[in-house]
Amino acid sequence: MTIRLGVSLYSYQQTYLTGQLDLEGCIRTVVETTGATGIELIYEQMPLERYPDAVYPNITDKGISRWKELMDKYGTTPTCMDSFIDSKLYRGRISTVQEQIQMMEQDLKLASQLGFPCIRVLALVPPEVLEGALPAAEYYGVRMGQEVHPRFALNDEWMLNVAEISRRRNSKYVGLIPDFGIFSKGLPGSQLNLMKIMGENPDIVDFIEVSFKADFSHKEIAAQLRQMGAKEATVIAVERSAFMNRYNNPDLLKDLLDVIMHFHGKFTYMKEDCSEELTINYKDPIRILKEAGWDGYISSEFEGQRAYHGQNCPYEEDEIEQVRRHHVMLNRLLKS
Amino acid sequence: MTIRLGVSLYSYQQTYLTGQLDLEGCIRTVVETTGATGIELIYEQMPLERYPDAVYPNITDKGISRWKELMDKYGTTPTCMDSFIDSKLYRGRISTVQEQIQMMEQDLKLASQLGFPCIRVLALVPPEVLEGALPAAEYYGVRMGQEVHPRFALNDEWMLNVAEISRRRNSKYVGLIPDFGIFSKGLPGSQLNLMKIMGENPDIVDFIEVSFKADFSHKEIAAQLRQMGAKEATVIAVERSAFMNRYNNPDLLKDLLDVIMHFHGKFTYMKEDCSEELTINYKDPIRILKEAGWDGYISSEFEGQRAYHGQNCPYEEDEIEQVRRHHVMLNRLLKS
Amino acid sequence: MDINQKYMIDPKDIRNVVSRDGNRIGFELQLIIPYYRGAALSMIDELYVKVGAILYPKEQLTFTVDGFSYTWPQIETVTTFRWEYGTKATVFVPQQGGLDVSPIQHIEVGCSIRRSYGGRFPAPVVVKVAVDPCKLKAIRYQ
Amino acid sequence: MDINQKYMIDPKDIRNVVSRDGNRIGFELQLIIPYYRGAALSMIDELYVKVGAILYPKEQLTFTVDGFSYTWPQIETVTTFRWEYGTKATVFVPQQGGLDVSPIQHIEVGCSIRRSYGGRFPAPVVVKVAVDPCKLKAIRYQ
Ligand SMILES: [Mn+2]
Ligand SMILES: [Mn+2]
Repeated sequence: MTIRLGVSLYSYQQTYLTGQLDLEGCIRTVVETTGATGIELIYEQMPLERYPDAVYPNITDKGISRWKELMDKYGTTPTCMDSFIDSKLYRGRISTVQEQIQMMEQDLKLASQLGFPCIRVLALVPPEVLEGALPAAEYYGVRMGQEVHPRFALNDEWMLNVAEISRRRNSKYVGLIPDFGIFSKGLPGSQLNLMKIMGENPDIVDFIEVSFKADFSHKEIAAQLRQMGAKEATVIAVERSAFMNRYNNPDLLKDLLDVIMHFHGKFTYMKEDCSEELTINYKDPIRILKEAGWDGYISSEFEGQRAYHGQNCPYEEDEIEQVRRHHVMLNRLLKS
Repeated sequence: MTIRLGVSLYSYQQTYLTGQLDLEGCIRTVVETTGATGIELIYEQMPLERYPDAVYPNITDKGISRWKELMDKYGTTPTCMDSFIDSKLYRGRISTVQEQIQMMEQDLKLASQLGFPCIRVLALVPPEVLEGALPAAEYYGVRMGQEVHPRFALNDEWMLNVAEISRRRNSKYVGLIPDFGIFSKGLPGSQLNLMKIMGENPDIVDFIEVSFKADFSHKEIAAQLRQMGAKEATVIAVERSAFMNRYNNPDLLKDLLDVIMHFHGKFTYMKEDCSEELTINYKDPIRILKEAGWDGYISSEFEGQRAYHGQNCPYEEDEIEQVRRHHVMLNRLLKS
Repeated sequence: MDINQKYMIDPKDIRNVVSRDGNRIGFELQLIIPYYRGAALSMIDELYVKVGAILYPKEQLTFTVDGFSYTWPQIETVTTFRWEYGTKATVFVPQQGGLDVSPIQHIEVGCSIRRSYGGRFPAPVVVKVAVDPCKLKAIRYQ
Repeated sequence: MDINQKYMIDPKDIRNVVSRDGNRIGFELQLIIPYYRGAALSMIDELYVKVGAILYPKEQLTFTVDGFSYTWPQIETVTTFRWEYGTKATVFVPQQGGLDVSPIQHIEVGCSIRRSYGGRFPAPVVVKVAVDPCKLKAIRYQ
């Protein structure tokens, strides 16, 4: 019963998009820079095949073999495949529940062909789709984990309902995947960093970070910022963050560990000394997982690079270095 | 090198639709009433599986096994699977060539899973779709036969073009499937029979049959019918038949036998003495095939039942008996 | 082309529909596909029901097959579910009071499948039935 | 949400288009999908190009990816072909004369992908580029 580490290749999207790494390069980078062996994949981001060979969700035996060769070559293990369920596939209507179940079944099949033990189901996929796809999940031997993602909380009825489906149906094939972003207070670290880059007073930015950690409310902080002469854009950003940012007490994990199959190690800004993530509490959740003997992967999901993807943003984040730092912290927390 | 006989289960559509025979019953009926062992299938008419197990064009291993068990149980051989390529899948647009190629690939895959050596491609599927699907046909080992169906002729440019694709690409995976309806003169036998049933003077109906066989034109026959006091509906039916009815000289087969992979033994009205089909020339085409040593199946495709499917038509054709008679004639022609 | 016109409707399948609170909210009938094979639901091209002179175009109807209900225009992009050959589909017509005007109601149903061949707009197969409302059963919708 | 706004357009990919008989019939630009994954073509929700004050909505554009061209509204039901992550798609804008008014043309491109989450209508990612028509290359369409 041990916590293992991995990386979601989503973390290297920018390096991939700009042609510096291909899929194999991403896998190699995980192993060489972090020592971790768990690989999470958004298939639609880095597909194994494309037209004219095969178009997602289809894959040929050749594509499957290619994936297995890569796993063997680098000694890596598939941990989770990220699913989407495009309910807005067609303009003017939401896909029917049965169509969404079909989409889930296609993802479950693809995941099983590639050796993934579970798929990430987006937070907003309705429970009737999860329940409807349960026979297929059991048939393919792939677990469906609904992501507990900001702005959700572990004790929201929506999430508890998923836990209840699992227990009521006595099935491990449906459960939860918490995203560490739910253990964040205030604005994401990358967004704070972006403010500094775009010319906000660094003291004001640090004030925002510290104030949220001290549990001041958005309104209080925004009011204070106006007095401090912060830019209007900064104040608006703080006010708007109320919707997304709901801090989850890590203790909420305790009663759900039986239905939690995987974690997204979401982060946006690792400090240079690798001591901690700027705004996300990794220490307490990991302590709880260790105490409970939870078994599974924490899969780094770096999202900080996207803060700097505005057309005129002069800064570009170093994804590989950020993930490296993340694993330095994770390893330390696991051993302590 | 021998001409073999089979039956397209399309011939039993009415018996199937009215619940008197299921798929297995149709196969059994072929063997028991005709002695033939070739089975042609319109998968979308008599599918092996349906929702929730699998929806065409998908099929599960269970569905495939079921088909193979049926073939073993009755000693039958799959000869041809009828494909459609729904280019009007969506209102307001024709499916793109690439989408049609995808549809063809799905049918080729399904046909190969079920052991069919070829698929019938509808007459109007454009050549770029055939050529685009050629790699898939070769991959799956399933030949695409474009049907030469009334109102086409064997020497129409459209059909000769298909033959040319096959020869230019040196590929047996594309070719032709002539439908015996092209060897028919005048109105189909079932339509003539329907006229009698609906009260037209039988002598007038026989006159129509004989006049077409004597190569009088539609206009000439229609003019004569007016003088004879035929019903207006009868005259209109004769005039309208000009579009569909173009008699193909069976000699046209001779130069195409290298690209002809299969025949639809279309018929609508077998005489009780099984001597001949009412309006379709079977004698000469079969003589030509025998002389050339052509190898493949003539697959009975009974369509007469549909003439009597009008809401108020009191008559119902006996499909099983009609197919039985067809095979009495075919066997006699093969042996003579 | 009157494919399956003889089999498209069985008048015995026509029933009035009663809502949970006891009101007659319409009537339903069952259709066999007017084609010699099944088709993706998006290929239902034309569908209408006429009760006497009152026309109910497809946009007012509910089409149910294999237990799932669809309406227009949403059904026009449903390609992964099918109306199989020989499978009865239920069409609900939202006529207030259902069929209740005696003695005889004349119902006309038109339906066509958008097959790839045979002309630009396949003419609908049209079936006309006379219904005696007094003899109709009723079904309660949940 | 400005996903991939930095990468959506490379101004160096903008070219005037010359028809076979030598006339400038428009210009083309290339787009990287403004999303962190590929998507079925039907999921392109909004697409427009503005040249100065002139708006070209998607119905006037031609969208080409993997060598196949699509127009609206037809593309709205293409689900079995995709715009893959990182794959440049070509958008042709049918502006007579192409981009030829000097000195600088201001082009704005908006594009959004209809993902299932994140609000009812995802706001398009908008990129503005300034183009010097004198420096544009031209491509001849067959
Ligand atoms: Mn996540
Ligand atoms: Mn035929």
